[in-house]
Amino acid sequence: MADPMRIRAQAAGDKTTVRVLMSHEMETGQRKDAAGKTVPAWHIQEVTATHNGKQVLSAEWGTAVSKNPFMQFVIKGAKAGDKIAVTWKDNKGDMRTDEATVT
Amino acid sequence: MNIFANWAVPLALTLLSALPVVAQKTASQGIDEYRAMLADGNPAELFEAKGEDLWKKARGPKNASLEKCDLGKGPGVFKGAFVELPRYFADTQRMQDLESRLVTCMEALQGWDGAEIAKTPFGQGEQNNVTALATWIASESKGQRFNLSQNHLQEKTFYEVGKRLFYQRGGTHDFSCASCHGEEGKRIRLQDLPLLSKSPGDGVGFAAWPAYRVSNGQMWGMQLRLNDCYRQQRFPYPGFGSDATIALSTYLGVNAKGAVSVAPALKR
Amino acid sequence: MQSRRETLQHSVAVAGLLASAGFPQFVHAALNKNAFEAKSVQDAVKAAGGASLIESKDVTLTAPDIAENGAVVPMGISTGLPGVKHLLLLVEKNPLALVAIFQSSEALENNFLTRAKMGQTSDVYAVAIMADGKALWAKKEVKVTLGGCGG
Amino acid sequence: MKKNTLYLAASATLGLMVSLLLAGCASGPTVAELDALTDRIVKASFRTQGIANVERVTATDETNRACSEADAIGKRLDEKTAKAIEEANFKSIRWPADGKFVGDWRQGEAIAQNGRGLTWTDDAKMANGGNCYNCHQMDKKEISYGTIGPSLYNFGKLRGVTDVNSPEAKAMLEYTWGKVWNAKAYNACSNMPRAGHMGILTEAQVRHVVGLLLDPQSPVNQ
Repeated sequence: MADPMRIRAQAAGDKTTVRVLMSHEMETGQRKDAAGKTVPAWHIQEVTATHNGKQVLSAEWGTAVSKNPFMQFVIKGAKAGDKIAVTWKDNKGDMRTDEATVT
Repeated sequence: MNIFANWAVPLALTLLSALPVVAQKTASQGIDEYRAMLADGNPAELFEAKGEDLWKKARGPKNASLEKCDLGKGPGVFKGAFVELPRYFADTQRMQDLESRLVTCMEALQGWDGAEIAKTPFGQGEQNNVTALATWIASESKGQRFNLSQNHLQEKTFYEVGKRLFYQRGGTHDFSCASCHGEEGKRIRLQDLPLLSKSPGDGVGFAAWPAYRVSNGQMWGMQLRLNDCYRQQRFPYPGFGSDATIALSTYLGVNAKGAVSVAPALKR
Repeated sequence: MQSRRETLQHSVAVAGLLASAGFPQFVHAALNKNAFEAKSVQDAVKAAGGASLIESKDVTLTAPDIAENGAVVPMGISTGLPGVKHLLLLVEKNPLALVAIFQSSEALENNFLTRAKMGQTSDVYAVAIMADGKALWAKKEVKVTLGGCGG
Repeated sequence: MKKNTLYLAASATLGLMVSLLLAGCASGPTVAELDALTDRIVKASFRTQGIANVERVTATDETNRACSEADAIGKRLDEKTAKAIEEANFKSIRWPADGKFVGDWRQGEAIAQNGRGLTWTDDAKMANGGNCYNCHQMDKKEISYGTIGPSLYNFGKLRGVTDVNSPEAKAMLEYTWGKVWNAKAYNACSNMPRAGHMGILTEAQVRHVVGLLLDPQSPVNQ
């Protein structure tokens, strides 16, 4: 099981900025290990987010996104107390969802 | 017909239409800008969260939490502990830094084999957990000023030994810590080098570690920071929690007196 | 080219996983596999549905002039234009150019930030693919420096 | 006089560690005792790993010993000691066997860029780097350079080297070779590694680095 994400969702006026940190190796598939063998790609492929249960974000990532990825997006109209959930899924089928409350 | 043929054409136009005569940024201004863009969202937060969880969770052969661990301010007190370490511990009768003290607690409270953890390479097994724990404990002193004790004779002695280690030249390259950290305003490649023979100021040097290294995506505690300094110095390998690393930490920590801790920081 | 059958199988598997785990449904059915496997910026944009390429001042790319380390380079895309379908970030000299695709959504501003690996100094592209197939782009060179002791 | 007792005992909790116990001191240990304790702590703390032998720190030479001691008390070496160290290091310089001082500046640039080699994670078989850019500005196009040492941009040009084969250039060729080979021959406690003397660079590599510094065609001299 992957480690939890850190999600911060801060409302300012009618916009909520969501910042997400995810715990993931993001192995490119281009790197070789000490024995000279290529380390297979292992990376987050899909990211989605919901606002009070309704999907708002859908993104796809390649191998170039940095290790322990960071992502920021802006939701229109969310307010303090609303629930933001983020889900990622990697190319091995592993996935993780975490939730945060808008402050 | 290739619809992408005109891809590069507008480049010249872009350059021409750019704002007139913007003073050329220096490389270090550029680096500062880069760091500012990364300031929000330090992946060290992931390790903080993990460390807090590890502190509270019942684990190890004794299935106990670390909540009674004494980091120098009494059992269970973690706030402010980081900025007073290393210090002398009467129960172990030795000088300990944060990481070696955490191992003592993991052994005493949870029943782990401390020597085994000390032998485990960084980034593996329980060493990973020690780093996460240290990251969280450090974060609980964020904004506080370093204030190491120099009351106990061993604390004074370790400062003196640490000072000698700081200036000890050796290895194939004749490097000492002071080769890079003994003068103000120097840099290696593009990285500023803090002067560590006195307080380098708030959030610099000793007051910045544990830190997340963007270059390798790893969380580093002070033990690994010193270990890798020694590696780059072409020295032999300093044991985890060895007296040399703790004496050197004592020297750096005492020198940092009054500096505000920003740990866990974000580093190259 | 990914066959239709593979695509279907893949999305079924994903949907199954999601349903069984109680996760929210992914809106799009298939991944832009070809776009992520493309080597060049042009091929990746084309595979993601961008037809005609036009440089545009209405697309903003946020990226530093210089990166202290290529392992983590902050980059973002934003635009105030209406009619955007996807927003792409790409690094020209990476082995595979495409970094990320963000779907435009009614509920979101077209403003996304992430961080990417860069193997070397390169142009970074922000591309907004519009509903009509136009691919509006902005670019900037990011210098990747060698830092530290180099060991 | 009551003597301070210093001794080391293996720690009960962590086998690798040593514990220091000081009994009955009012004034604390003397300088000599602290020096001896530091030596013992170094011996107990460091171990051989990969190609990095423990002797690299337990058996350093007189140059490093004298300079470390002076650094720790914040004083310069006295003139006599400094001279003696410089002379000893100068004598150890190995001059090019074939009398050829200047190599290929292109290879020199690659060596100057390379900061690898001789750490415990390095392989003994690989060629070591010179680490030059870590501390010095050299080719002006390289913006990622350190400032621990002086800028070497236009090193040869500023010293009037227009033809490396001319008799006038000879002294500068020798100085540059000697400085790269063993910097301590010219400044006893220089921060600069002794690239040739300590086996960091081979004779051929030193030749290329000298080329980078002195060849009028080298980017350093543009």
